[in-house]
Amino acid sequence: MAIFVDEATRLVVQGITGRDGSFHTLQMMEYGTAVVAGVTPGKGGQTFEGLEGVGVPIFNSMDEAVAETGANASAVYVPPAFAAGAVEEAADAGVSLVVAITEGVPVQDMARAHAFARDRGARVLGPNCPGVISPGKAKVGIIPGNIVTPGPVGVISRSGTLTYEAVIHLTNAGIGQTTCVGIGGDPLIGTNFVDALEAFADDADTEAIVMIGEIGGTDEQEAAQWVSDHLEIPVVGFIAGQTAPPGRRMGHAGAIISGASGTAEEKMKAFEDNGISVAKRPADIAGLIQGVLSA
Amino acid sequence: MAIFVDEATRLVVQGITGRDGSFHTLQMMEYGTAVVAGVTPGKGGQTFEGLEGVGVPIFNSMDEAVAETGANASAVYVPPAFAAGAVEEAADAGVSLVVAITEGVPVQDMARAHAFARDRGARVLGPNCPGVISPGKAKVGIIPGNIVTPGPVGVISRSGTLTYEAVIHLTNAGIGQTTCVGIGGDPLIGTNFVDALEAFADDADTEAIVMIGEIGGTDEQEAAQWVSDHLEIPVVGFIAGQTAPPGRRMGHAGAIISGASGTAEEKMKAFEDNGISVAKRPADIAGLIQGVLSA
Amino acid sequence: MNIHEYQAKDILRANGIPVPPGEVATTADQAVAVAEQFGGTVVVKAQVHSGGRGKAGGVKLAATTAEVREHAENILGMTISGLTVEKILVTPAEDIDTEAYVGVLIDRKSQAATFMVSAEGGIDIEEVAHTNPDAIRKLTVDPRYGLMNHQAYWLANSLYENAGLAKQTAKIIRQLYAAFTSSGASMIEINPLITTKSGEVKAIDAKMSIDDSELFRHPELVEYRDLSAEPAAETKAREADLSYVKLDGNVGCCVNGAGLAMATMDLVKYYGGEPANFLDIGGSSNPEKVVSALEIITSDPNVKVILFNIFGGITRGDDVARGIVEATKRIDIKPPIVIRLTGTNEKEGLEILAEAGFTAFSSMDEVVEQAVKIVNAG
Amino acid sequence: MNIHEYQAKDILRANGIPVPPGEVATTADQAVAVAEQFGGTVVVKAQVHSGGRGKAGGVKLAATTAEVREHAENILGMTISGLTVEKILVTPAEDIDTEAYVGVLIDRKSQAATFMVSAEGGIDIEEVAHTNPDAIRKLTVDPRYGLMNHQAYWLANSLYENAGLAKQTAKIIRQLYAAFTSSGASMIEINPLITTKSGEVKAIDAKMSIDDSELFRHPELVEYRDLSAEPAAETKAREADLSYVKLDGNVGCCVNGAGLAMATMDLVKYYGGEPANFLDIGGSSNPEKVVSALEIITSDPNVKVILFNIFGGITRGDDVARGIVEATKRIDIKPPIVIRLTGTNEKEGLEILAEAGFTAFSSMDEVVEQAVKIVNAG
Repeated sequence: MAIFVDEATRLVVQGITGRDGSFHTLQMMEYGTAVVAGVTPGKGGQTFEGLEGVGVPIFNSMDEAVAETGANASAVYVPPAFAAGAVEEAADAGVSLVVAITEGVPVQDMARAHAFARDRGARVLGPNCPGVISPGKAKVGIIPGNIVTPGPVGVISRSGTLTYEAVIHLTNAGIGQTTCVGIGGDPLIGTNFVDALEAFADDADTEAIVMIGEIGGTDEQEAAQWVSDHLEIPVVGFIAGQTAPPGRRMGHAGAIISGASGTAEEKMKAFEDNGISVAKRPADIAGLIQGVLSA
Repeated sequence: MAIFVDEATRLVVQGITGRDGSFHTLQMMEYGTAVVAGVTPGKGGQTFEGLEGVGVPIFNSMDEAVAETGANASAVYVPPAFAAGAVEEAADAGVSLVVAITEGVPVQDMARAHAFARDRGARVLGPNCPGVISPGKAKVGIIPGNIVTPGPVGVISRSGTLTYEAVIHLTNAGIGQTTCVGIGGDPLIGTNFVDALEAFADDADTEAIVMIGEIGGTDEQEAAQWVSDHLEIPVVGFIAGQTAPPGRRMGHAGAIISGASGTAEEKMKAFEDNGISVAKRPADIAGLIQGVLSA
Repeated sequence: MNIHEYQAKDILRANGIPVPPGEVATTADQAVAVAEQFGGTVVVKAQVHSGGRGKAGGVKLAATTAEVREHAENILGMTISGLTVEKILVTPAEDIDTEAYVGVLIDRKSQAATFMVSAEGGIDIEEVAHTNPDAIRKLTVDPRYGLMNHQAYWLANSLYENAGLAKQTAKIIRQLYAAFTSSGASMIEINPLITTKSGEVKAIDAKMSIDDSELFRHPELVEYRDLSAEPAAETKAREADLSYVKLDGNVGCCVNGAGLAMATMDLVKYYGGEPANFLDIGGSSNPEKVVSALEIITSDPNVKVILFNIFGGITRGDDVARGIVEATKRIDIKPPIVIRLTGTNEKEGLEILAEAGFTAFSSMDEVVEQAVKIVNAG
Repeated sequence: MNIHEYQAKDILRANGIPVPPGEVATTADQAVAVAEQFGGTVVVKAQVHSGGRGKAGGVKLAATTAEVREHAENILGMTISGLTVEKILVTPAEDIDTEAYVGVLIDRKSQAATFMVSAEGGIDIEEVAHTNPDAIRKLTVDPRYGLMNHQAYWLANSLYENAGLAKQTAKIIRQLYAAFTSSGASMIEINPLITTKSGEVKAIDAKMSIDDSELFRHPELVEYRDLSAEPAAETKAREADLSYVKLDGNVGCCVNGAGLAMATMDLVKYYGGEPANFLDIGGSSNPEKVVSALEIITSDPNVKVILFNIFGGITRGDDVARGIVEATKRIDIKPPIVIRLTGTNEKEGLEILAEAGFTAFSSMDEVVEQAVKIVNAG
């Protein structure tokens, strides 16, 4: 098993003809994801040249794409000004998962898009996230397929490359993953740590979880509490940003310490207080997981 | 039994210090309605002089009124420009019934207020309605208390005085009412015929229903279909506006024949096609009800 | 409140919708001057609150100055659906490629603004809704979110396969929704929305109604009311805060409550008479309103009897009685007055009436029968 | 993007909020001229992107022209939280009766704009939230409905029992929400919102941040950016579309991805070094971006070693390698460069580096250890 994406995922790529959209569509197809449609307004009727002569039909709108192909998920690679609208369009078209890769989406736009997606019952991942990969099954987003391998560990992270760093250690140590989820670095994200933890809790194949947080907000603290209250499998945590100064945005729009709130220190403390082993370095994650899995 | 209001109703009057609000508060108290609070922004802390020295506390806002008095219903007598806001405030404060008496509320304001009340799970009656009276139990609104009497007939009407005309014939004929509901003459009303019919269908004491419609819209036609599909007790109907010209608004904002749609003729036909006896004159309603009750 | 095509177009323009220029003329000379200013072929269009202007001969193409003059002279003063044409709109003729329909109105069932669009333009949307509903794409705007961008495209995509046209149209649809909400409209129709051979999308005809209850927010729109388009009695009624609609019969009706007023008209017909009007004096009536009501009813020369049907609720019987007595003192009322008065303060009202020499019925059927008897005898 | 008090006040004024007048001065002479124009007692306020201006001596009352000059001379050039004061705001002193706090910001948990108000004005809201949370009334605005009228009153009623003050404040709160949405803000604080002895409600101090992602919609707000308030290297980084934050250490860091960049800084510290900066070259990096990144890092004289940590995903190893080689050709880079490069196009990247004489590590720990070793040796 896996969470969010698997062999049943039928994906539409929103912004399939753009630079990032087209590149990652090929990557996703190469990994084996069923990319069944693309959407680019004004290019409906054209065909995206996929791998080995497999063409992906392009539609003007999500509702056509879903109606024609039975798609159940979408990946959003459209520019920031249109990304929240693309999420709304996807949710309205009835897909159950919308993975918003785009970075720099206006936060007030996303407040509305998240509300709309909730009303429509669609899960949003991101925005400003690397997406999700279920090793050996499907990937939606930009996580490199060659660093993951199937196995019993679920990975949740606010970050992109830091996730790769953690996952490659797992893979190199022979520890595979059920699913790796990048929940995104923005202040308003559709799926937070607790949401992802709940999904992993329902996944029989996930035996341990790696949770990679960073400064800003209190999502990690709430997740730690949730782990303590509800989760029966072990969790290993890591927090980035111990050396970040307060009041400065560290790349991610959500990675900012406001006053005394959102520091790495308080997050690591919350982890420890709730029985989550904290890795001091990314390189330590694999060892800690090995420990909890064999315990 | 009864629908919408009864002995358990604890009412707040919104706009209690206004001309209409104060007059009808006294009328409602005289009828026995438990008016537990009034709201007029800026007059919080004052007391409304009710009947026989009974003071009604005035609050600045609905949330205070509900918190302090445990009110579960409100009546809106505020001017049109603020009426939709008053409905929203009432729904937000947690009352389950909001009776909007005010006439001339901007329709787009009400579109939002109705959506909000639905989200909050509050029933709205009106706007532009005479309210509701459950004879011998409680009245909320402006229906004269002296024309009704307890009994087995439910009355639903889009109109005010025409309802009185129908009800007085029932009362004079010795036929009492469980509840008389004025659903309002506006295009967008919170409780339509079908909603009221559903409530009466669940009321064990209601043995027959009088449904008084008028030109405009298709609410009566849908209600007729619903009666045929779901209702087990007899219904007598009347439609006002057989002589109304098309395209002209007849007093009520909702009473207008658009093109060929919304005529009295098609409504009467829908009634007859679905087993609803149609009264030719208001005076005939009582006789028809007598017939179905004794059948 | 219905407004004229040229007024609706001003609102659409103010919201950014491409609408060809146009100017209003009230004389043929003005029309010619406007046409010369535009140059080329123009359209001369009657400005009346009525559909079917084209069929009635109220819309004409004019290629020359002589034609402009001829059409202007014919159309000004013409009667369409009982309304006299006092203004014409002169606008350049467009190079039309296709015609579509785009409309938005408050829908009762969904309780929200609802768009209807159809690639069959220049049509009667109600007609198409009946005969070919598949030719219409319909979208209800959730008032919580407003019109979303993808929804505007969903509508536009149903009109045009061409991406450029769809994009222009999606923008127009968003602007139309902005016009709808910002002006408190209850209905706006662009019919037809055209495409030109050069690939532009434009609104060349528009129909619009403002929600009367919104007018307090839009003093600038109140100015749009065309008093020449309604009977003087209706203007007077509105100013007196009365609901009045003139009809063709001879039984003048004065009732409290819209439903009861319609039922009263129906009962007049039932007993063989013809109502002269709908008139609702409203809930919180005072004597002055009753006086105004009687002035309005008696201004109709057809009225042969005046019928009061008052069921007091908020309305108090004594107020109405006082108003009737006051009116008979102030104005010379020719037709006989028959009265039904019951409900709140009935006793006090009947006493006031009796003092002034009126008797009153207590049932609606009796008073209506009596009124019809009077006109039939008269 | 943080903006200055005087800029925030301009936005509040444009939205109708009562804000006393005020003018900015950059010299004491200007300040005196402005003060004379207002007459009476004025307040001289340092305009820097920092809280605690009062405590730092950056806000002074001046009753006379001499005092204005004295305070202006003292405050201009003063350093507050490491920022030099280059502008002062001169504004008339108000006759303050009470002070309250009104703020609105994007709240992560409720995923929406959230108001916080407190009758304890002039306070640090975070402080009060910890020590006396009951003194704060909090309201999340449902983005589907926006701020509703009764909600504005609910907030205002918690500040003032007086109906007149509550009404003015409810209006200000609605205007504040309009300012928040129309300017794409992530935070606006009015602190304090005052009442005067004559019963007026006014905003006399304001703090505001604009969501950087909204700036493309608000070119007029981009003008508000105060370049003097940030290191030149950060300005250059923003122009090159890089995320850069200057720190006090000596290990220059160049990383792809914000999370990995923070983790790299942390690892530098873990191994006993001090990072000189946060720098994320972003996802779709190209060689030019790497050149800009190196220019920025080397502009910091503290930097003793340059550490690349690249885990290729979207970022391609060969692009980064080409950028490094290109930069060493174009600019004279003094500090040694240590590189970790893995992931996408790793092989091609390593070849390019090898050709230019660089060796690269494949693990993050190794490269960080090496960098720290270099500075500690240096």
